[in-house]
Amino acid sequence: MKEKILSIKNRDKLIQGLREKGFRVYGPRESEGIILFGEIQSSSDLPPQYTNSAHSIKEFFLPPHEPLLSYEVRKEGIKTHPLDQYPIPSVLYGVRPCDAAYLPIIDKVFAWEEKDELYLARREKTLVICLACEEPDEACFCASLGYSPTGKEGCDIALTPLDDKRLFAEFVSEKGERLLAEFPDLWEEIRPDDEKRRAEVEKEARGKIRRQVEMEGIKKWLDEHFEDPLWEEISRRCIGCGACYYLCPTCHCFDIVDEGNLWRGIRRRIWDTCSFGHFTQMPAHQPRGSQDRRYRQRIMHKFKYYVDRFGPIACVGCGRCIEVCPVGIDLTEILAKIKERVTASAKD
Amino acid sequence: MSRELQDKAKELLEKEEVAQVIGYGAGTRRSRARPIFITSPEEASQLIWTPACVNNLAVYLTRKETKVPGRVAITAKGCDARALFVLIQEKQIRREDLNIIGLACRGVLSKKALDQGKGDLDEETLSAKCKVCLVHTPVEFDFLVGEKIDSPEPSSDPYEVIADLESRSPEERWEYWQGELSRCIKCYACRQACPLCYCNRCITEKSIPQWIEKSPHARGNLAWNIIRAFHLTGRCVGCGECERACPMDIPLMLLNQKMAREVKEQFGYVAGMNYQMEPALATFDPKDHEDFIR
Amino acid sequence: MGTFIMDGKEYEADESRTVLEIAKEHGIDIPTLCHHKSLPPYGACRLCLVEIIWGKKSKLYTACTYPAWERMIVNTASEKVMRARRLILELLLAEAPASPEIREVAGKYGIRETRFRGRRKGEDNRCILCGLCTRICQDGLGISAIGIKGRGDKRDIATPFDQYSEVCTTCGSCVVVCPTGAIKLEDISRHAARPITSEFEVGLVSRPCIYIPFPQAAPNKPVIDRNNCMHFKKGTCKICQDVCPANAIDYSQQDEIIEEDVGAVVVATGFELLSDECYGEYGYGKYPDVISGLQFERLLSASGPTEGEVKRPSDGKVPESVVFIQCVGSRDLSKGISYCSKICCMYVAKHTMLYKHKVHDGQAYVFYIDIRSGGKNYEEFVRRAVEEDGAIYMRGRVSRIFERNGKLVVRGADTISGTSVEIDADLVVLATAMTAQPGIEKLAQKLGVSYDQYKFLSEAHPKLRPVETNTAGIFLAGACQAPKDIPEAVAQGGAAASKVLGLFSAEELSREPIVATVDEESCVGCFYCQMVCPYGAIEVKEIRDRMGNLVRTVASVNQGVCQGCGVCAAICRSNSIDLQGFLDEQVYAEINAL
Amino acid sequence: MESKERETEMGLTRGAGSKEGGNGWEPKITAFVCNWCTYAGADLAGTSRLKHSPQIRVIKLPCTGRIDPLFILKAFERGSDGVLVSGCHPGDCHYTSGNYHARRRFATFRKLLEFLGIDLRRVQFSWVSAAEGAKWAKMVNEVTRQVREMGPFEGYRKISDG
Repeated sequence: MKEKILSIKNRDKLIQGLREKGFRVYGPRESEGIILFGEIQSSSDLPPQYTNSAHSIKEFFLPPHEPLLSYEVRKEGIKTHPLDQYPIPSVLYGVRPCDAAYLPIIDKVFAWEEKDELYLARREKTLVICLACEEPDEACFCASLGYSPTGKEGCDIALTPLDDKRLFAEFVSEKGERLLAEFPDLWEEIRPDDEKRRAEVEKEARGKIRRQVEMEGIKKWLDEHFEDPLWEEISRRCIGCGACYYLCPTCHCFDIVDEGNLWRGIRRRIWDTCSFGHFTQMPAHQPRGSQDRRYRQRIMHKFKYYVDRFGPIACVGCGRCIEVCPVGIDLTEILAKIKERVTASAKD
Repeated sequence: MSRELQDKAKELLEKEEVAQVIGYGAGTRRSRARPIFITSPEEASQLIWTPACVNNLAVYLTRKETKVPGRVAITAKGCDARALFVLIQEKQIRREDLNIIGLACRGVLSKKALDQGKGDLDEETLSAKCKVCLVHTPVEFDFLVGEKIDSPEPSSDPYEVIADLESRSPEERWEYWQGELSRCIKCYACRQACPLCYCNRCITEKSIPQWIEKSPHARGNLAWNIIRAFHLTGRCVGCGECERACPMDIPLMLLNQKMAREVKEQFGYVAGMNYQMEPALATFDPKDHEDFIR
Repeated sequence: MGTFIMDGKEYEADESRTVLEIAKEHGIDIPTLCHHKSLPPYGACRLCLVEIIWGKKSKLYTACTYPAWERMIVNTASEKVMRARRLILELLLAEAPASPEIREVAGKYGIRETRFRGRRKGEDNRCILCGLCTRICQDGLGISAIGIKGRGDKRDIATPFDQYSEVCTTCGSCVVVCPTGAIKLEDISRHAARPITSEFEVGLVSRPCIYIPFPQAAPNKPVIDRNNCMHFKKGTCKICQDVCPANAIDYSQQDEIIEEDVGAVVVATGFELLSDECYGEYGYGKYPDVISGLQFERLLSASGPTEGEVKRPSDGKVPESVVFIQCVGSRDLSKGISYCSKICCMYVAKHTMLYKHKVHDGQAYVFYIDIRSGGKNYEEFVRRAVEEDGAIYMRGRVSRIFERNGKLVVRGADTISGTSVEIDADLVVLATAMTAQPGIEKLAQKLGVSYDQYKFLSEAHPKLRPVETNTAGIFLAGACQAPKDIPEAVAQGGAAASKVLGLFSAEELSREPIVATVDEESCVGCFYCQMVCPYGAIEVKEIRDRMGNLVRTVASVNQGVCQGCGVCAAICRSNSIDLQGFLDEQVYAEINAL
Repeated sequence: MESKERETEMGLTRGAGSKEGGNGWEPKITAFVCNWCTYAGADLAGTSRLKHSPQIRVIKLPCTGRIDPLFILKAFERGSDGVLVSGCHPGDCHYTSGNYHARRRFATFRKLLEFLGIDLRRVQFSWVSAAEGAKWAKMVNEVTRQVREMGPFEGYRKISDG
């Protein structure tokens, strides 16, 4: 892995250079107190301080709504037209490592036997530049899941601020390395103690994470406890909104809707969630008719089904679900409760 | 305050007057509170009453997951109680099935203050909806925690922001709302948090015909937010749960307050003050104004 | 009970009744002046003296006060009686020489002169102090605005302290009952008498408070004008009850609401004429001789107030020249009416002809804008009025009418000759516009029928459904729908009747299948629908589980009651109510098709 | 988001004679009318041979009380530049009170639309009785004039694709 230094003064040149090469550069932007990823013209658009964006970067790969095809209703039948969609090359600058870490996890479901062309095209055309997280939030727990505030999973270039002038750059992927060649003047060589400083930054950041969950045994407990009073207990206060699901980077369920008039319209893919009462509604039956069953699905999907099917746990510990929940449901608390049961049964 | 509440809850459960007490307990995050459901007298000590008790618990009375057979005691701030009254008015609950533990309330913490971990109530941390509150003490209750607080004149003009928006041109307002609503992701937290959005099937979930497009694009978002606000017109009690629940910080209360003001000014009706009244939009007066009709 | 003999015939005795009553009942004439059936007998005028014989004793008594004992013998016209009556009449004549009534009665008994001298007042007096006026005022009406004052030859009828009484209601009863015409209302009340005018005669004559509304009224029975009746105003009087031989007067009758289940309603409420205030410049309501066409119609009628003689209201003079003005209000946007009243051209022509037939040397003038004589033989009719009956038609408007030297001066324009004209008329007849019945909108709202800006009721379709309304089962006939003449009204009435019969002839009533339905699955039971339903068609339905436990309540539509307005469907937040025929899906498709 | 432009290009808004932009643009106005008064009034305008602007498209409902605000939104979504709601005069409702309910509903709903930035000249209300054919014709012309003055409803068109 190549390692370089990007000085803060060169950062703007990088952004400008990328824009000149036809990339759309997105970064965190602050508007009325909310951090959201948006297109940036220069580094001055970036906020001086932020923990993480309200949305995860999921929207760049699986947008809240995206057209799939258009259709026409004709006398002779329905005719569909593909929408030729060519994602514009984009750069996501300032992504937190936890968010980037979701990409390799979710790639698996979109590039399984069935390939999701739209997702993969966006994925290919998008360069992810991470910026290490120096001030984890109260709700963060990435470390519990094996990630780090300065992690490199899923990113093309990982930046770690060494001080307020220099960023330690690691070129994680081939895509990232291309920037090395394209902008040779921007990158400075690392100094001898930079590596050490980077490790210090990581250690400091890790030290600020308050939440810690022991994941060991949880999967096994889930394997055995599809039916358990715990589900009702933890979900009772859940009001069934989709806030945690929609802000979660790894939640990736979608619905397909046709929108149009009587003769023509567009088929769209939109976000959906197992939290909603009408998700999995069948003509005569709703297998997940109550919130505990829906909430169980959420936990099971992340910590059991996905693991069974694809290997990794579908959670990166970004903490958004904890932060956003209007009724104070805390995923780490739930995991801790499961852990309690794991421990208790171990003693038996 | 919390002690008084705990004792009452304990008493109610011990005497088996109620099967469940819906109240607030400590949250997992700094100085937060969250809904808890108490069914045994021993658990009553978990109940708290602090300025962080922001939730409107009336939402749980219509959720089948939290319904229990028998009477239920519910802690209710002034605004929460108004929601209870609308629910009674709309035949979702019966007054006799309810033991209202009123909370005399000087206001709750704003979302921002809670995010910053602040726990003390002051001018800065006070939630905006509380600055314009008309019912610091529930209009009706079975037991009151704390001393009755007279509702002072609102400390700020409830309609200041609305008036500012109103003074702009339609195009500017359109731009403003398009900007705000563009953030909407249709997570329906506003709907789910609202105690009065209790439909089994929300209109947006009706697909034949699909009046409101499900996509969170500008058109779908506008339609959804218009209808959400309109379905609450004459019903919204101003508890602010929709706005608080919104992960995208869309100023939904502006719409709600605007409509509440219209209903008050046009028909002299304030929602949730009297459950014996007919809801404003379910009735009419032959003398209603009609200066807008040609 | 025994009997008594009167004038040689045997009658049933009844000591609770008087000889006079029984005599009157059997047609035996006993003259009276001071008697009034509804007042207690008074015996003041002495004219009703009869001879009563008990065994050998014969004596004169007033018949109005003497009970009908058994076994007595009464002579009402014996020489003894006649002698006494003549004497009394002579005395009355001396007292009230100015009364033609006394003279008339006296004449019947051959009395022309009196040997006596009047008590006082001399030649002008009419009063015989019979007390009827004071008795009717006190005992009949309970008012006591007049009474008897003084004694002996100072005895007189007077108001308290000889001043106008505040309690007097100017009812005029004293004037009416006075047998000698002695009471003058202006002596008693400071107010002039206000006649209650006959509605049917369009104010041309007055009528009593109990009256038969019009000659062909059905039922042809009197009605009481509650607003003016002294009984209903004061709780007294009841004279009509006393005088009614059939005992038919019942004051306790009340207006009642009669509920009938009907299958159809035909609205035939007719029209009203434009109010008289509308045309101040024509002096209607100000000059008594400016009248409406309808009033003139009554003047021409044999059953009218003048029995068909054309006499003008002010002084009863036969008018020598009559001016008719057409389009008074009709087609006049300045009076807010744009429509043509349709009947005026024809009835004015008729009036000119009838006038000419009754007043041969009279002259009719007509001011008109257009002559609208469409219809079978209509144009010929108008030509006849002009050519045979000499009506002078002038095309133009009248600007002003004013009074000069006892004539009404009609100033107007004759636009054909281009001159302004001034006609001295004795009578002016205005063809005022036909307007809707006042208050018809209330009926229309009750029936759910719409009406136009002039409050004429709206037919369902101007061409294809002229007698139906948009509300099933409600039909229109006559001028409630629009101004129309008799043949048209008759035709429409017949059409409405046959529509009703057509409706009734069907075995089953078919109705529009536009009713609301509830999706019970998604209904959440807020019952806003119930609150807004104008028909009470929303019912509460309980959904129970297999154990019979109540799961929830939902709305349910009684489709027999539902009229299909769809207010429930629009108020339903979850769109759980839909309206058949105007389904959400159908409306959605319509909007999409735009 | 990058496909948004393409969607709009597809021109899913069925103009029904309304040409986009340029001098040829004519407003598209949707009228929701009640069956008993305004529809009959509009019919009377026709049978009376009254002429009015052809830009109005009439959707008949039994009563103004049947008109859900959703209808108005959908009409805008489908490219209407203006919406007219018209029914019976107060007291004249065929169903006795439907228009009273509608009056309350729209008295508030229009304020909501106004607050969200919709010019109220685009959302108009009227009472037209079955006998007011002339009023209907006159009003349609006036509403059309006002909407034409404002031009296409660009705000909604920007967010509409079908």
